[in-house]
Amino acid sequence: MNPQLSRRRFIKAVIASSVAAASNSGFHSALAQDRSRGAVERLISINVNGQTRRVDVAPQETLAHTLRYKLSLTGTKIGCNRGECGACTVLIDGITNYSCSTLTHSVRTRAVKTVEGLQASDGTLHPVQQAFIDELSPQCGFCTPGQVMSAVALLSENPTPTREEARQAMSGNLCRCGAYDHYLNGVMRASGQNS
Amino acid sequence: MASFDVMPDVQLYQPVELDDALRLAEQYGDGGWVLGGGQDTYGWLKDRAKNPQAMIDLTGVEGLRGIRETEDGIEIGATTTLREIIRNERINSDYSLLAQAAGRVASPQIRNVGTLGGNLSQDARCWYYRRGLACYRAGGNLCYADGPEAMNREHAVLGASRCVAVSPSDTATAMVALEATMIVASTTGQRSVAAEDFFAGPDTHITQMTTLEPGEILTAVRIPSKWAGKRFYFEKVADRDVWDFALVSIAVAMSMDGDSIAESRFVCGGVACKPHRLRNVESAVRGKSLSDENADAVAPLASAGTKPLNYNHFKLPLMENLVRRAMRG
Amino acid sequence: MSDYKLVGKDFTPPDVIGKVTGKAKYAEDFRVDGMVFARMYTSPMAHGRVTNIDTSAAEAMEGVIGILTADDVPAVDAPNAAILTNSPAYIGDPILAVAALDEKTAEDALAAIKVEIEPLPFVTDPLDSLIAGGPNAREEGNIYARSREGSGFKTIKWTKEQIDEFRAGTEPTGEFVNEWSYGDLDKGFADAKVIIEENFVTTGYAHMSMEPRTAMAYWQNGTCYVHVSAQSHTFWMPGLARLLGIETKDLVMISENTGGGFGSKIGAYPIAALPGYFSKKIGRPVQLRVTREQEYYMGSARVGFQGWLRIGFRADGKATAADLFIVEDIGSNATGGDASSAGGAISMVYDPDAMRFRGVPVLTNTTPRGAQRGPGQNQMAAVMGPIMDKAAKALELDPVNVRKINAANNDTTVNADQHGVTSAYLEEALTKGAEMFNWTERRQQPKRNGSKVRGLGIGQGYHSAGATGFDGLIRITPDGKLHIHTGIGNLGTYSYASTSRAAAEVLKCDWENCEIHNGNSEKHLPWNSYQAGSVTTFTHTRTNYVAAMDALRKMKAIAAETMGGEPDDYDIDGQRVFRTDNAAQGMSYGAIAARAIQLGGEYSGETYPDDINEITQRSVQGLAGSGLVGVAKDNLPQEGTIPGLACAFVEIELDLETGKYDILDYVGIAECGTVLFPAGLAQQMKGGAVWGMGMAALERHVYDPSNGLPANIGYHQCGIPSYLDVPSVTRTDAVGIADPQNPFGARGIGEPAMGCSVAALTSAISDALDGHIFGRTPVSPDMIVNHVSGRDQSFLPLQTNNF
Amino acid sequence: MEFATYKNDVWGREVIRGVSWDLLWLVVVAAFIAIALHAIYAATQKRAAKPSSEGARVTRHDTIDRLFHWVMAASVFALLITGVLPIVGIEFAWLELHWIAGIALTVIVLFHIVRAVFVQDASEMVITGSDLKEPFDDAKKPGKYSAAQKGMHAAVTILTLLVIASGIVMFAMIDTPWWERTNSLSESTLGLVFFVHGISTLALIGLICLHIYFALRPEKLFYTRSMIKGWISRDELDANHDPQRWSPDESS
Repeated sequence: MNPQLSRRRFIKAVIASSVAAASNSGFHSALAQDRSRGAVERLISINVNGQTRRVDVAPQETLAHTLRYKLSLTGTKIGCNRGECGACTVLIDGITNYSCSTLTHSVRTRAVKTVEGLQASDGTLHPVQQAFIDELSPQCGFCTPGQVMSAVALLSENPTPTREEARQAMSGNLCRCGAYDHYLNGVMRASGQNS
Repeated sequence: MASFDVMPDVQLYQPVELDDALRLAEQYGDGGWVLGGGQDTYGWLKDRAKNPQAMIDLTGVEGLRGIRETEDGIEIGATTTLREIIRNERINSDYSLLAQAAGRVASPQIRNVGTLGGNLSQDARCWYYRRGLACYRAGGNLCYADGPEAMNREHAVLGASRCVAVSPSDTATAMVALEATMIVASTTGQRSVAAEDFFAGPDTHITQMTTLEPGEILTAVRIPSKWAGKRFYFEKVADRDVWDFALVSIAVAMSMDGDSIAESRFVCGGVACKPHRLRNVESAVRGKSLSDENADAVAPLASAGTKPLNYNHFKLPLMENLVRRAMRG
Repeated sequence: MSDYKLVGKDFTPPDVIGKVTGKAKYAEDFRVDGMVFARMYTSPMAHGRVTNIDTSAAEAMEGVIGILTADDVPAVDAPNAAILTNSPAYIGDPILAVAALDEKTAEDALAAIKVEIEPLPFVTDPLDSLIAGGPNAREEGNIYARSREGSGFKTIKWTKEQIDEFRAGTEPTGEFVNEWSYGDLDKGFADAKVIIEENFVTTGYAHMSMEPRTAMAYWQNGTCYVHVSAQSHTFWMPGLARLLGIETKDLVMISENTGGGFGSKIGAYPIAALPGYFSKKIGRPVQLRVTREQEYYMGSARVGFQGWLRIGFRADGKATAADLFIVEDIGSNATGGDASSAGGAISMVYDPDAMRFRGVPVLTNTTPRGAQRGPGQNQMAAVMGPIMDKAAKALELDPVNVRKINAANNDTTVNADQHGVTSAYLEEALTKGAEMFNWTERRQQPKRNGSKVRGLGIGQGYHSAGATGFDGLIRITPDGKLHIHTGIGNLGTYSYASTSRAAAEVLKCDWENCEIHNGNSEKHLPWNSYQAGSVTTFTHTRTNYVAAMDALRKMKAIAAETMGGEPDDYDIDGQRVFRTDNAAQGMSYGAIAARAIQLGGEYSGETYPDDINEITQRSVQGLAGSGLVGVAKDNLPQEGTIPGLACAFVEIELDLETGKYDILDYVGIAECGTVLFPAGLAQQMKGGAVWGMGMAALERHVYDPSNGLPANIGYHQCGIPSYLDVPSVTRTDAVGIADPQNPFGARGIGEPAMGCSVAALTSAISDALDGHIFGRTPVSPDMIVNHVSGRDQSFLPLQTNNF
Repeated sequence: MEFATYKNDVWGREVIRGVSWDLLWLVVVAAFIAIALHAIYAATQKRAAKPSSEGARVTRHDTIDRLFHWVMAASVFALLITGVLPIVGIEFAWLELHWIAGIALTVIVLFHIVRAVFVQDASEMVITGSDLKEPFDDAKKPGKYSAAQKGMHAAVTILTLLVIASGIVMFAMIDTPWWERTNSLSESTLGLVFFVHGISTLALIGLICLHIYFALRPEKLFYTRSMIKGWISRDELDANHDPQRWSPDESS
């Protein structure tokens, strides 16, 4: 027998079966009064790469989806969409996040930085980007934007990491080509500690 | 089978007051999904294997976050991130066991947003269950992971009852070892429950990992001063050193009386559906010193009462070895 | 030969910048007006027959644009993969697709579609199919043998006794379908002092490239534009055109960047044609984003082996005879023979006096298989690592020396016909590696420290590394720039760029003055080989060389025609053509190009050699009149196998109590002739090392035999090595002796870079465990813990696709 | 309302999972409505004089049969408590208790079958044509068991056998001290077994409610007493039974 019903669930089932099922639409129609309790609106502003962008965001939408599909910031890649590869890594208030596993609504009051936001206004590459070029860090490049963002976050917090610290900090980014060594070389170079 | 990949329709609430969150949890009951860092949420939803009506995001509730001193130890808010725990001075100096365990969770990005509450109450990782199959744990009427040919390397060797999934949480073992107390709130009030009783096995809660009822929210974890600064041992053996869950892990807290162990807590992860206390080891080591000889003497007790499945009998020597390592000087 | 200006020097490939800034576009990053999003419904059943599809509810949904089923696309003969199928043969086989205005709606529609499938018998382990009474993975049979004489289904069953004997480690006596041999096997074994006999398993596993195989297509005026994730480019086009039922002239293929392939995207795969058919049906551009799980299903996988090997060695360590038998797990489709290649690898790397290969490729209802980095060679490398150590121990020889005495050299002969090699210096590689690694000193160090024990391993890798007969196409424009057109895919090895430099080297052009054209067939690309199999370097330094030589000939001819004298009176440098006897008299490349346009004919590509491929011909036609065109087919002489070789030395510290090990040091030495691009070579050697580490320790297919479900469908379960599972520093170097059959002496290295790594690791694990041979990849911590604690392993001998 | 719940099997095909436990509510409510209606109906009827329980006594149930009844009742209640409470959300480790009680029930039922067939007069419980007329003819009195009792017994027998049979199949699907679970049934068959187990349980719950109700009704209480003490009085016998059809010996 399946104890799939807890007490509350059982009582709910009773109500549902004796009256009428409280349908999804029923919940939605009750939204207006829920707003005060934190129900989200669709049209929101988010701060991406220093710019405030107005965008229509579904409640369940992930940041990776918003960036790629709504804001055309396709530098952020979706490798697995499950937080298992790191290709979608972006910075939120300076900290690395998997944007595939972050709700866009949760970054309304925070600063999002993607790989597109690293270059200076005159086009100068971020030191991490330059170092990754100099060390020929990327291979296929699909994981690279995520690797760049993890390295940027590390160096902003710890400008001269040891190689082991860099390895730990970068460890949430997979690279199927196996370019880890060259990425670490890039991080060390970007920190001014030439490998 | 569709291999779904994007978030389906689901309502989102981002309350800023705990009371609102509790009312929402009550209102939605089973259809509500309480959200911390979300790292064990979005996969379920994207797969459409779980279909809640609403997500209740707790991360905006200020009171649920942070690490505070209490009269007897510390209190950690449920939405405190693992990152904050790993970096907290007090935890590192007095409860390094927890910092170590939290430091071995998943990957940096997941630790950056993953919350203590979420890590403690995360769902089982049995691959059959995660595929969305209607097994016992999903309300069905059989276990796919315990068939004659089932692939169950990562499953339970202890405490199975129909379901053979294991507790995947790294911090859970540490919390049981530290004799933490969970603070659980609902619209009808607050209760506190010992960490050991917070986690639930399939014999009583086959569809849940904890004793949390729908409508209840884990708000904080209190760690008593009893074990502050004591001797700790943590080790997690996993295939990969990032992302992967423990094949077997161990969290040990020992209070020493001179050279000998006055009291201890040995807790294994990855072997049962909840953190598994090695009580026979605990009583065997009482009064003993840390040494290779004593380690070898008590290690075999670790696997007492185990019942391996097709592919997981390696967990028995592994449990013994981890106890051995904890007991070395 | 060290006076090259470009060859052997590092440079920044032009696409790197886009990769670090996020501007590099992959198939999924393109958007066109009116584009809709497609999603696939894939088979939930390991083997079955679709009996009914009800899409009515989905079609009624708002935002759903259309549905594509197997009836809308061409059928193919089993066991080849179809674009969509009504006869699924593995879990994940695509059955239909839905297009909608957005991805969520497409998935909502999928959830509303009802597909009824009648189940058929299925099997996930080849031996379970081979045994009498066992199920067949396909209704047509359980074997699909491909050979030159003809390919086809067969049904082969072994008796239970034969299976049991095979499991017990004795020579298989069951029926097989492939065989080749050379030399006198009996004499070889009679000459041997030590004979080693082992059975082994190398479990197949998924490629899992970072970029799922997304494709997007639309039609304009009868031309199909396809954005696709492809590891080759022009080599893809005939196959893709065939899949789409069009001619290559009606196809524009765009593949600017590709997020990894590793063999899984060499040639056009069926799903790449799905958006083309869908777009035609609904009249809108269609993008199909493949999910990670689907990428596991249809993203190809390594062929698994269940095998048996007997190999004999003379007292001095020389291999005298090898007898190899392999049951191949070829998944639900059929692929080229990994097993035969494995035999070929033995004949190359260990060069026994006599050898026999026998094999039987068995279909299973697991994901389709294809080439994966060193297909066959690297499975064999993994098996041979500890076997060579066992031989060394039995012969009381140093493990390096046993490998050296057998190492591939210029006299090595390979395969059944025992043909020669272009050149080979594996002994030199071993010497160099042993020195860099301090092999001799390390062997003296204590092994045991508490629960930890050190293990040293040596590995060798091989793959044939070159092809001929492809085309080169370059152009010099009146602005003096050298344009190198390349149809090589951009996979991330940068060989599209490093081989392009061969043309610049010949024409003595500054690299800053060169422009590479690639990634889009509208950019007039020549017929080039696949970007795989370690072939690009050898093959396309040659094509670019012949194209550049063609341009050089034409430049001299134009100079002679313009300034008098004979072409031979002219030479080039500084991007000028000038008289050898009077350097002041000459023309800039720009002027030559302008003159070529005036002269027309072959100079500006109005005419071209008739032996070039039709794709190259059209590209030349497109470029005609825009400058001086150099175009030629690679007809340079070539004889023998072109070997890519590598060796690796590794030290691990294995914890007997946890079964985990750390890799303390790794040295990989490439033997690939002249080094074309040092940083790129290091990348390949290090990336290959990581792949070897994954194969040795982590990656495998796991299937539940009772229902056919795959356990490892995502990145998490597949266990791709992370930063923390590989050493922080890997050291690499190269032998660097030029190959005589390449104008620059270069050969490829991509696959051997991995083979040497997996072999070194299996060797080191065995060394740490006092010579114990698991005879299996991967070796996971549970296996080590079981072995150390004296427990049986959880699986049957030779069982595969299991934990 | 659905009678069954469904799920997807391992290959995504819809199969039956088991009974819809929403029916539990329906059964409980239906039983109470039936009881209430009967109680109201009974209250409106003119009450016949209650026969005296004094005087001579006849044996209705032997000790062994009474023991059987109560052991069975205990095991049924144990089964219901361990089986149903977790479903309504009262969580405890129920599974072991449930199958132990299940074994007890099976054994006792087997005993009863053997005794009923070989020792007792099984025909006492067989429903005959005259039983069917009995409720409509005040003049007709039953033998040892009334038509209602026989009907109740027949229904309970069938349901109990169903619940036992399906329970034994389910028993093979869990680990016990004697065997490892087999997972040998197809999912649809297993679902059907769960359905049978569940639906018979629900029906039993309803019948047991009625059974207890009637057992506690004042005019039937003497039967309950007989199930405890074994006897009924001669007066009770005469008032309720046809001596032609049932003539037990006087007891002490």
